[in-house]
Amino acid sequence: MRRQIAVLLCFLTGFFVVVAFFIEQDPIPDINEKLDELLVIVFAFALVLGVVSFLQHHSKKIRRRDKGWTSSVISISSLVIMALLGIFESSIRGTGIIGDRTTFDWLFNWVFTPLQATMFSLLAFMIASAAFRAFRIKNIEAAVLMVAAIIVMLGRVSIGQVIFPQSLAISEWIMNNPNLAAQRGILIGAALGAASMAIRVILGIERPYM
Amino acid sequence: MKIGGIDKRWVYLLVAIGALIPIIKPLGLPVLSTPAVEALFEKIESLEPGDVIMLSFDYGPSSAPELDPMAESILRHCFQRDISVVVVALFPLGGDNQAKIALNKIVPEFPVVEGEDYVYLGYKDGGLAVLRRMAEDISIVFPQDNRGIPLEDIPLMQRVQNYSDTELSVSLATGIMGEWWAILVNAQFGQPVAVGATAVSAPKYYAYLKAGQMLSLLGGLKGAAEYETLIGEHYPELKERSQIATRGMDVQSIVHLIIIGFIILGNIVYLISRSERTRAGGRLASK
Amino acid sequence: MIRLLLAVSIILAGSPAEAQTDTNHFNTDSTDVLLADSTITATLVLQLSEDSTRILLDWTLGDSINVILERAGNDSVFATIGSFDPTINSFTDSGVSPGDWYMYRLLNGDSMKDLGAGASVEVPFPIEESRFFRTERTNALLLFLFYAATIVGYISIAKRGAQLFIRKIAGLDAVDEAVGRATEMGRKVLYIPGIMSVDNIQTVASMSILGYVAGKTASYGTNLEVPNKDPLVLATAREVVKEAYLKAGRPDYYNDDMVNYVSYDQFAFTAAIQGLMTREKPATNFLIGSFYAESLIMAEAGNASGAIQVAGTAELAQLPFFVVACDYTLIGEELYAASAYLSREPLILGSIKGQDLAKAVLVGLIILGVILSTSGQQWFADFFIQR
Amino acid sequence: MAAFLTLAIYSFLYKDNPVYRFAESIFVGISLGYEIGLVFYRTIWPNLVERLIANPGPNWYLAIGGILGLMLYCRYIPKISFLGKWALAVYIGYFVGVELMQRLHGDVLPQIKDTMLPLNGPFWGSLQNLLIVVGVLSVLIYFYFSKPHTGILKPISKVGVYFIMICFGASFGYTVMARISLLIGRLTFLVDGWVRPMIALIFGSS
Repeated sequence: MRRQIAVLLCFLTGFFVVVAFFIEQDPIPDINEKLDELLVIVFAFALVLGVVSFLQHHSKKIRRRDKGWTSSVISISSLVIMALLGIFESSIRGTGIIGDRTTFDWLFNWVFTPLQATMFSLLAFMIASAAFRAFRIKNIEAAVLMVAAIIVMLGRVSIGQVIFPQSLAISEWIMNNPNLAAQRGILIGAALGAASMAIRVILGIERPYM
Repeated sequence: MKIGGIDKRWVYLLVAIGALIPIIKPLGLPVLSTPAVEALFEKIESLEPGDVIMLSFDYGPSSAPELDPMAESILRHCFQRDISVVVVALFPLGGDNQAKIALNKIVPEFPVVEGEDYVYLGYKDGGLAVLRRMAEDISIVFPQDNRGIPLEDIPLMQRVQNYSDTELSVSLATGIMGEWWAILVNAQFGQPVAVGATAVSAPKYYAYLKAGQMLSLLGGLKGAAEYETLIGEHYPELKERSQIATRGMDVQSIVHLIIIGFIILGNIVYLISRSERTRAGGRLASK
Repeated sequence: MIRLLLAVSIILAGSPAEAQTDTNHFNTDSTDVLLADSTITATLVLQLSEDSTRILLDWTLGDSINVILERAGNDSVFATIGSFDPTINSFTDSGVSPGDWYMYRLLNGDSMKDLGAGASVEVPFPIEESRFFRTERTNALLLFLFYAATIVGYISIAKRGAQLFIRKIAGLDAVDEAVGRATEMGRKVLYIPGIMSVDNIQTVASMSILGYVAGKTASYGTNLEVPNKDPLVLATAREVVKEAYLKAGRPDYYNDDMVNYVSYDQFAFTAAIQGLMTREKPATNFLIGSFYAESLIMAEAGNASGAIQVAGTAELAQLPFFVVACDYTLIGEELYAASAYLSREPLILGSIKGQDLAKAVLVGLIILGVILSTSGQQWFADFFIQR
Repeated sequence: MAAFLTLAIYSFLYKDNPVYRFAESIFVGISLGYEIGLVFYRTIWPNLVERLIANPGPNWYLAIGGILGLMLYCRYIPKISFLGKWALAVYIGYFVGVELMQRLHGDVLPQIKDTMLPLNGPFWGSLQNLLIVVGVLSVLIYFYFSKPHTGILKPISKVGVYFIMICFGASFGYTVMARISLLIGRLTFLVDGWVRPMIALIFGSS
C-alpha cells in the first residue's frame, strides 16, 4: 500500500507537468510555478541529510581511529568553523556580495577560491597524461580519434599554424561538419532515451526512489 | 603509474616546465596579427592627442585571464598617445573590481592625472538602459566619479557629455554585453564600437564584425596577444611590459606541442612493443 | 535571447509604462553609417497601440524640412518606411509583429543626414484572455503522443510474454565481471552517481543502474561505497541501495555509511574522490550519471589506482574524457537503456523496443525532410520548430 | 596561504601525501560549511520563513515544501521511514516530467529540423549538408538496440562509430586550450604573486 502511494504520487506529479506543458489556462500554470518553488525548498532541506551523513561518516572514522582519522578531525572542524562564520558573520546574509572584511570573506577568498581554481587546473595535467596513454593506433577507430584530436589541437594555437598552415581551416571544418553531425546524433539519441526513461518512471515501471 | 614504460609523472613534469618557462621568460613565439585586431590598433593610432575614448569593463574575474591583458594594452596604448580615457564598469559580478585592478596597474606607468587624462566613473547597474542613457548625458547615469567628485568639476568630463564627444567605445565583455554595444550604441547612435571578448563568445561576435557593427573584435587570449604584439612593434619601449597574453600564448603553443609530442612518442613505444611481441610469436596485443 | 534581455533590462530601467516607449535625442558628428546633421534639432516619440499591433510615431523638428523615416528590425539593418514633407509629423506603422524589436530613426530628406532622433521598442505578445492550449506546441504534443503510444504499445506486447532482443552493450556486460573482480581482490566497489541532483534524468538513470550494482555487491558480499555531491541523490541512493540489499536477502550487510556525503562543491567533491581512489584503491569504479569538468580528474585517478572503470554519461562535452580514460563507457542513449539491459525485465525491454521504432520513424522523417527541403518545400521542416 | 594550498594540491601529482590530504580535508569542510550558510540565507530564509511570516495567506503552499522536506528526515524513524520515499517520489516525478517534455520539445524537434538540409545548393555546400545528414542518421542507427547489427545495419553503424570518434577526438583537442588557460592562471598567480616578490625580498628589490 505504502509503495503504491509512492508510485501514485510520482505518476500524478509527472503527469501533471506533462499536461502543464501544453495548457495555458489557469490555474495550471500557476500550480506548476508553485510546485517548482516549493521543490526548491525540499532540496534545501535535504542538505541537512548530507551534513548529518558527513558528520557520522567522519566521527565514525575518528572513533575507530581509522587510517587518516586526523583528516576527519580537520574536515569536521573546518566545516563547523565555516558554518558558524557563515551563519553569524557572513556577508551572504546581507548584500550577498563577498567582500574583504570578515574572516568568512577571507576564508572564501584565500582558501576556498584558490582551492577550487587549483583543483580545476589539474585538468591541464590530466588531459596530457590521458592523451599520452589513450591515443594509440590500436585500430582504425582509435586512429581517427587521434588524428582528429591532433589536427584540432594544432589549429588552436599560432605555432600550429606555422607548422601546418591548413590546420586552422581543417579544424574549423571538422568542428562544424563531422563533429556537429555526431553531436547531433548523440543528442537526439540521448534525448529519446531520456524521454523513454521518463515515461517508464512516470508509469512506475522503474522506481528509482525506492 | 606507468604508461608504456614511462612514469606519467614525467608527463606532468614536462607540462609544468613547458608552462612555467614562458611565464617566467616569454619566448616570443610568432603571433600573427589579424585585421580584426589591427582595426582597433589603427583606430587608436589615428586619433589626435586629447581625443577621448570610452572603455567599459563588462566582465568579471572568471574572464580576467583573457580580458585583463586587453584592458592593460589598450590603456597603455591610449596613455602613450595622450588619448584620454573615460572608464566605466557595467558588469555586475566584478566589473568594478577588474577596472580598479587594471587602472591601479597601468596608471603608475605613465605621467597621467586622474580627472584630466582619465577618469573612472565606477559601476552602474542596468545594462542596456545605462548604455541608452549615456547617449544623452553621461552625468545622468554617473552623477559623480568613483572618488565622489561631481562630473562638472572634473576637467575631462567638462569636455565629454555623451558618446558623441568620444571617438570610440571599447567594451571588454563577457557573455551578451558586447552585443549590446553593437546593436545599441553602434546601430542606434552610430558610435564606433570595438569589443574584446572571451574565446568562448568570440565566434558569435564575428557576425557583428562582418556586419560592420563592430569596428574591431579581439577574441580571447590570442586577440590580446595580437594587440600586445602590435604595441610592441610600434612602441618598443612598451614591449617589455606588454607580454602577459603573449606569454600565455607561448604556454598554449608549448603545451599543445608537448601533448602532441607525447601522443606521437606513445605510439612509437606502442608500435615497437607490438612488433616485438609479434616477433616473439605472441598474439597481437589487443588491450 | 538578446531580445529577451532587452525587454528585461528596459523593464528594469523604469516603470512598465516607460518600458513601452523610449525616446532619445542625440547629436553625433562621427558615425560610420551616416553623416549626422547637428544643425537641426529633432525628437522622435514612439507609442505602442494598446493591442500591440501598431506603432505610432510622432516627431518634432527645429526647422521645416522633408524627413525620411527609417526602421530596423531584429537584424539592426535600417530600411526606409516613408518620406514626409514638413506638414506631416506623425506616422502609424502597422506592419509590426509581436515579439520583434524595432528601431526607428529620422533622416533629413534633402541631405540624407541622420537627424539624431531615434527610438526603439520591443512589441510584446498580446495577452489573450482565455487561451487553453498552447497551439505553438502542437508539434511537441504530436511527438509526445506518438512516442508514448509506441512505448506503451510495446510494453503491453512485452507483458503478453513476447521475446525481445537487445543488442550487446559492452560496458554493461562488464558490470558483472567488474563486481566479481572486486570480490576476488577483496576490495571495494566505488559508485559515483555524478554531481547533479535527481532533477537531472541522467542521475535517475544512474539510480537504476546503482540498484543493479548494489544487488550484485549484496549477493557477493562485496563492499560498496557511494559518495555523494548532492544531498537529494544521497537520500535517493540510500533508498535504492537499501532496497537492493533487502531484495538480495542481505539487509544485514547494509549500513547508511555505505552511501555517504562529501561536499556540495564540485571540486571539493573531486578532491575527496581523487584522494579516496588513490588511498583505498577500489577494484572497480562506476562513474555513471551527469558529470562536468571533474570527469577526467576522477577517471585519471581511478586509472592510476589500477581500477576497472565503467563510465556512463550523456554530457557530450565529457564523453571524450571518459572514453579515453575508462575501460568501458556508456554513451548517451546507452546510459538510459542500461536498466533494461541489466535487469532484462520484459516491461523495460518493451519500452526500448518502442523507443527504437520511434527512432526508425524519425530517421524516415529526416530523410523525407531532406527530400522536401531539396525540392524547396520548407514548410515541412518548419513544422518542427514553431514559436 | 593561497600559494601554499595551490602547491599542496599540485603535490598530489607526484604522489598522495599528508599535505594534499590536509588541503583536501580543509577544502571539503569549508565548502560544505559555506553551503550551509548559503542554503540557509538564500533559500530557507527568504523563500520559506520570510515569506510565510510576512504573508502567510497567499504563500501557504510553500509550507508543503517544508513538509516534504521534513518527510525526508523520517527515514531516521523506522516506523514512518516510508514517508521519505513519498517525498522523493514527488520530487523525482516532477522533474522527470519536466525533462520528458524538455528533451522532446527542446532537443529532438529542433535538432531534427536542423538536419533537414537542402541538397540542391552549390556543390561544396550540398556535399557538407549531405555529410551532416549521413552523420546524424548513421549515429542514430548506431544506437539502435533492438536489432543485431548485422546486414545493412552493420556498415551503417560502423560509419556512425567513425563519426563519433571524430567528434570525441575533435572535442578533446578543442578543450585542451581551455584547460591550459586554467593552469596559466594558477601558475601566473604563483610566479607573479609569490615567487617574484620572494626573490625581490631576498635579493633586494630591483
